[in-house]
Formats: sequence, C-alpha cells, structure tokens
Amino acid sequence: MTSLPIWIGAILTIGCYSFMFGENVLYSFCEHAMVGFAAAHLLVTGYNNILTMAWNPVFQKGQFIWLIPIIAGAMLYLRFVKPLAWIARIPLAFLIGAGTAMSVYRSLSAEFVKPIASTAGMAWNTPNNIIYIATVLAGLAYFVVSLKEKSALGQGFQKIGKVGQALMMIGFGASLAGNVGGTLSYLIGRMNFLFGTWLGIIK
Amino acid sequence: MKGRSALAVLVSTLTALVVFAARFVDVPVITVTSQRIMEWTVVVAAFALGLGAVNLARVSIKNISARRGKSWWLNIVTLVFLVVPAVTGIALGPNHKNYLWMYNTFYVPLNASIVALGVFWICSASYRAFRLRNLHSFLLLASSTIVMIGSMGLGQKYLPYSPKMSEWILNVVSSAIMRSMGIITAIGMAGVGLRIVVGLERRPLAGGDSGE
Amino acid sequence: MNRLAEWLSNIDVRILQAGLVIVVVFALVNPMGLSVPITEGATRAYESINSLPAGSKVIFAVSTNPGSAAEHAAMGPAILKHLVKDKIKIAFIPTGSQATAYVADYVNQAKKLGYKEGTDFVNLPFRAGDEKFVASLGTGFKSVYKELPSSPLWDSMVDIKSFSMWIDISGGQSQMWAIAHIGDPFKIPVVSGVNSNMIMNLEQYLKSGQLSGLLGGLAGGAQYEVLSGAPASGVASMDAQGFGYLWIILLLILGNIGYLTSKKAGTAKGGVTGD
Amino acid sequence: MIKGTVSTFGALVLFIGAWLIFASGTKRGKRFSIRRVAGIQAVDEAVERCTEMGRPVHFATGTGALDSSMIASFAIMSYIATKCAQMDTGLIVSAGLPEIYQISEGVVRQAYVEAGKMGSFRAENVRYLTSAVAAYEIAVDGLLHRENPGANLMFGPFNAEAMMIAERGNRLGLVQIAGTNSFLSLARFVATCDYVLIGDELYSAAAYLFRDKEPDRVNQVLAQDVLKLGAFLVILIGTILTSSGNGIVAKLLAK
Repeated sequence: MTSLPIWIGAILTIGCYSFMFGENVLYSFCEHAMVGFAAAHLLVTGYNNILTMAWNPVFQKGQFIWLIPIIAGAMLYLRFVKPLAWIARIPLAFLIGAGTAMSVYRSLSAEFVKPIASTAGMAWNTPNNIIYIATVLAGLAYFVVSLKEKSALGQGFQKIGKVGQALMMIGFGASLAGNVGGTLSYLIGRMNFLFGTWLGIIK
Repeated sequence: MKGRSALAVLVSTLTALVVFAARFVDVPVITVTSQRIMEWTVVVAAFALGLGAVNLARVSIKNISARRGKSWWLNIVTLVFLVVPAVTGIALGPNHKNYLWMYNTFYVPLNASIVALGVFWICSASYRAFRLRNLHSFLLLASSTIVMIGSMGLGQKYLPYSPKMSEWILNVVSSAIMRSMGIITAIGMAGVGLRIVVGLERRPLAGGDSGE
Repeated sequence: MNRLAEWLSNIDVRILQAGLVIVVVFALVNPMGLSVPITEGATRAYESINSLPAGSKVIFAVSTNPGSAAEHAAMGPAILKHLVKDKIKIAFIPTGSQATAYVADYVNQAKKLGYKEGTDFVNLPFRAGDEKFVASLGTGFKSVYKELPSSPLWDSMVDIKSFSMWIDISGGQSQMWAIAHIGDPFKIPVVSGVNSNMIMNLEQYLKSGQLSGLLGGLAGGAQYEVLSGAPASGVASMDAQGFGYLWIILLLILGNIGYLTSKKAGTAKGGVTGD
Repeated sequence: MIKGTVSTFGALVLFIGAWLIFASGTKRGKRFSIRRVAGIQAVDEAVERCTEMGRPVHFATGTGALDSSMIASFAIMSYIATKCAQMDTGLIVSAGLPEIYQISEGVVRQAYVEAGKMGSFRAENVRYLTSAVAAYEIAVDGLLHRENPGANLMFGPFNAEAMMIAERGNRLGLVQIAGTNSFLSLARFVATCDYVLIGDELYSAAAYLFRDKEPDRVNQVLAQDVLKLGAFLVILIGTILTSSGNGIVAKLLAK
C-alpha cells in the first residue's frame, strides 16, 4: 500500500520530468517550490545552530562572550537596510578572513606541497612511473606563461605544454565518463523510486 | 566611504593572520585566539545561512505586490514553500519528525528529480554536440568511452581487458594530469586568497551591499 | 548511404532520451547479475576499514543532499554495516546543512543493526561554517559541541586524536577539508566516498596516500558491497548503469557518423581555431 | 614551528617574496610581460566574424558564485565589450547572479565609455536571467534563438548549465569559446567548443589583457609562475635523485 508522501513524491518527480516536454506550469511550480524550501532549510538549520551554540549559553548559562558572534551575525542583516548596509561588510570580512586563511593553508599544504612531495618521491623506474612523472611535468609546463616566447627555454616549455594539453584531454575524458555515471545514478535513483517504491514493479 | 572599506579589510586581514599563524606556530595566545575565532565563525556563518531566505522573501513579496512578470503568482508558491517549512522547523527544530516528514516528502523528490534532468542533457549532447572535430576532442571522447566501458559489467564480460585499461587511464594518465592541474589550481587559489586578505581584491567584500 | 547518415543525424532527441529511460528501467526490472569491476580505491577503502581493531572510534562525516543522495545510496549503508559488524564506535557528523535528514537515516539503520546511542555511536548535530567548522574539529573537537549531554562514548572522545579514521561521504569538497585540516596534520586516515564525477580529481590523493580509500558514486557503493560480501541496492543498480553507459556510447557513435559523413560532403559547420 | 608545516611555510615565503620583488619592480617603473594566451586570439576572431555577419556576440557567465574565476572573467568581458564597441557589434550578456549582473553592467558600460561609444551602449543588453540552473538554461536558450548571435562566449563559474548551453550553441553553429576553472565544465566545454581556456589560463589571459591598467595582476601571475617553475624543478630533481636512491627531496618536503 503506497502512502501519501510517496504519492506526493511521485507527482513532484513527474512534474520535474515534464520539463522534457518544454517549460510548463507544473515544472515551474516544482522549481519555485524547491527554491523556497531550500532557503527555508538553510534558515532552519542556521537558527538551530545559533540557538544551541550561542543563544542558550548566553541566556541560560550566562556565558556573555557568545554575545559577540550574535551581534556580529545580526549585523549581517543590516545589508537590507540601505543607509547601514556597509556595516554588514564587517562580519562578512570576518567570515571571509577566516575562510580565506583556511583555504590558503589547504591550498599550499594538502594541494601543493604534499602532491609535489609524493611525485618527487617517485623514481623513473617502471613504465607507469615514467609516464606518470612526465605527465605531471608536461601538465605543469602548459601553464607557465612568463618565459620569453623567443628563447629556447620558452619554446621548449611551450612544446612540452602542448603535449600536456593533449594529455589533459584524456583526464577530462575520464571526468566526463564520471559525469555520465553520476547523472545515470540520479536517473536510477528516481526510477527506483517511481517504479519500485511507488508502483512496486521493481522488486 | 574609504574608511569603511579600510575597516572591512582590516578585520579580514587581522582575522586571517591570526587563524593562519595558528597553523604554523605553537604559541598559546595565538592558538587560543584562533580557536575562539573559529568557534565564532561557526555562529556568524549560521546567521549567514538565513540571508538567502530573507532575500528570497523580499524579492517574492515585491514581485507579488507589483504583479511583476506574467507568472508572478509562482512567487506565491515560493513564499508558501519558504514560510511553512521555516515556521515548522524553527518551532519544532530540524530533527523533529514533522519537519523531516515535510523535507522528505517535498524537498527530496524535487531536488533529486531536478538534478536527475542532467542525464538528458548528456544524452542530447552525446548525440548532437560531442564531435570528433580535432585531436583534442578525439582524445577526450576516446578516454571517456574507455572509462565507461571499463566500469560496466558488460564490458568486463565481453572485453576482459577493458577494466584494466580504464583503471590505467584513471590511475596513471588522468591521475597525473589531475595532479598537475591540482597543483596549478592550488597556486591560483592561494594567489587569490592572498589578494583578498590584503585587500587588493575588493569585490567579494563589496558584495555585502548587493542586498538589492 | 548519405540518406542513411542524414536520417541517423536527425532523430528527434526526445526519442533518444525516452530510449535511455526505457533501457534503464528495463535493466532495473530484469537484472542480469553481471559482475562489478572493482577499482583500487574501493579495495583500499575496504581494507583500511577492515583493518580497524574492534572498539576503535571513527568519524562518519556526511554531506549528502537530496541531489547527491542517489550517488551515496549504496556506499553509506554498506560502510555502516561493515563498521557495525566489526564493532567500530561511530560519531556521526553532518558536514552539510542538508545532511541532517540523511544522518537521521543512518542513525535509524545503526539502531536496527543493534547499535545503541551513547555506547556504540553518538549523533552530533550540524554546525555551520563548512571548512571552518571541519578545521575547528581538529583544533578543538569538543568546543563546538558544548551542549551535548554526557554519555560513556561521548566522554571517551576527548579530541580529534581519539579517532582512528575520518570517513567522508560527500559530493566532492569536504574530503579536501578533512585531508588538509584533519588527515595530514593529525595523521588520521581519510576514506572518501564521493560523487562519481569527482574520483578523477581525487585519484591523485589516493596515490599520495593522503586518502586511504576512494569510492566513486553508486558504482563505488556497489564495489564496497561486493568486497564486504553483502550485495544490496548498489549491485542491483549496476546493470542499469551499464546499459545507460551503452546507450550513451551508442549515441556518441550515431551522432559522429552523421557528423563525419556530412563533414566529408562539406556541409558541417566549422569553428575558428580548432586545434 | 609546528612539525610538518615547515615546507608549506617555505612555499608561502617563496610566493610572497617573489610577489613583493615583482611589485617593487613595478613601483620603480619596470613593466613585466607575460606570454599571450592563445585563447585571446580566438576571442578576437570570434568578434570579427560576428562583425562580418552583422550578428551580436553573446556572453554567458553561468550560474555559479562570484568567485575568482568570475573576477577574471570580468576582465575578459571588459576586453570583449571594448572590442564590440569599437567595431559597432552588439554584445549581449547573460548574468546568473544579481551581484554578477550589477558588476557586468558596470564593466560593459565602462568599456563603451572608454571606447568613446557611449551612444551605442544599451543597458538592456546586459541581462539578469536567474541563478536557478534550469531556468537559466531556458532563458539562454530562448535568447540564442531570438537574438541570433554569431558567437557564444562562456566565461565564468559554470555549473550544470554548461552542458545545455554549449550543446544548444553548438547546434546553432555558433563560434563557441569558453573558459572556466571547474574541471567538470571543462570536460563538457572541450567536447563542444572551438576553443577553451583551461583553469589557470583564465587568470593569465585576464592579466595579459590588463597588463597596463592593472600591473599587479601581472605580478600575481609572475609570482604564481615562480611557484609553478619551482614545482617543476623540485619534481624533476626529486625524481632524478630518488631514481639514484636518494630520497632527500621527499624527506625535506615532509618537514
């Protein structure tokens, strides 16, 4: 016996798929409903966070230090008040500062030094290793733009870079295959819902 | 106006410096301050999560009252699906069964189905747009075909070497080229990050005014 | 020949799209039970998790959203079952705001498998901040969860070093946060389950040892099911995915037959610089 | 120093140091140059072709966030707008996010002013579509059919809409040039476009175009090049040493 949520889910799923027959009212309804709910969900989780992390400590336990982030957070909403909109930049700057510090650190450590160290620790001994190291070098060479075009070094880098560019296509091809696989799983998920959960055809 | 931007830059630079320094040196003052900052950002970021909802509500209400566009009534749909879950979730909490019921009944099928439309674009693009127009597109399509064949059971059954070839592309060529691109991207991210921190890049901060 | 080529390149695309749906549904209704090719990333994920001693603690970080749920539908439950079987203690953490509903799902599954909250697993609430939040778990694990009631398991989780692994189920961002702020600095192995379009970008971190395992999408889940000897929904969907791939490859060939023949005839539209 | 962070700190010092050296060079009046990225030529040709055909140029930003790739794309947008203004060719911009729309309008207006063609600037040609992927796709699709552009230029943070827009432009036989730093969109663009600026090339192209106006962009690219060449050399030397049984480079980097 299928229940009400499953029926609603099925109707909404079909509504979204109706987009394949051009834009229509049912699809637009679904899209607008989704946009609304997505924003609501963020609001709800955000509210819950503020409540448990800052509001309750201040007003139940008297930890007044948490007033600082509460005030800073509230300042974000001044962006909707025209003359005071600039104040919203300050807490935003706080978020951006902390976020950027994190991402710069991550970029330079986990995504720059560590991969280089790992590659430098390889030896030119097996065919696969040789291809691997050469590919990394060719890929790097492609993005070097400062060497003089006319110089032998610059020309050499450009030639290696051309090979790197071609090898990139193989990487992108693999990415594309992954993309196909991913979107197929979304389709499978929906079809499992429609033909399994809803209609009961798939066991 | 200048002083205001300078204040924002000062805040972001100081925050970034403390947090960044705490990653490298083990000085208690810095470590503790950085930890405090991180706790506070979690709260401030939680406030930021609601910005979208407020903005969306404002725009929707404006469109409804101005009857803007031929399908202005769709803004009512947005508003209903914004307000009802928001009130329920705030009153009962995000883990209450009534809120989760709404989420699972409405939001999950909507979001999953809209994402699942992507496969149809892949479908029409493979037929109409992915052309063997030059060496590059040949390499791209050949490698993607090999990886696709190699990751399905049919391929393993009828072309026993296909999983090995696919695995080779992934583990050697693709992995190596993605490593070089990862290194390059990381340098770029660090560059942009440093620009933002020292205030050379003002646009992300100026974004604070664009409430509309 | 030319007329055939012209016909082949002018099929209404909606018919081809409907064909894809039919092929996929057909394979879902009539599974052929074909084998699942296993990748190195999946094998390493299984082996790393399998080598955890009973009683050790892991973080099970989830940032699934409804959009990526289909990709994670097999790997999440498969890993969870394996953890429960090996008696590993779990801390569930949602790292994305939409993941709370999915964490609730995992918690229910764990309870069904006989796990008890407070002694076998803890369910930590969502915190905003994305990368900043993950980083603050490393520097001060408990300080972002001050309000949580005491329980035997929660009290034994002192800081990030109490954990022997970070298992990350996500769309493709949070595992990098985990690597940079948890895995590398604290030498905690990170096993990552991602959407299939991300495995190519992450393969290199498997090679460098920054990841201890990598599962890609539905297929990755199916591979884990096979490795842990418990085939379930993932394996059942693999035939459908294979048929979908086949359909797409067929379209690629069809489209290019039309293109190449019309190019020979000189009617194809060319670009400016084509390299 | 915390153990394991020395090498990261070294990279940071090298980066900032190189940047400062270039910046002080610029201050003393020295002008550095970088190689012209090949994609720029393709953009020139596309605009010229549109001019010959008397059709407008279409510029899409995608629905992604206002990130660094979008900031670089604004520089390219400005270059294209200047070129269009000079050649009296129409330019239509499809913006995804409201803030990207606002900045785009300013960028295009400024380009027309600087080209001395303020009279032919049409504010309504810079359009805010929407940031919802499917709706953006529909809007661009309709626009491509109605306005009949000759070229479809896609620069910015593209999400899933990349696939559909590139496919549609391809079917309409438009000259297509794209640039983005999202790996996934890159794969889709390479398969459907005439020329693609790959990731970091977008920044180099932007810096090249504005080498006179904003020399600090060139300095940034040069400083990044120091790190790139550094990575190249470290890997080259490291692997040669490792092959001869000396693992010192990997050991040093683990510090």
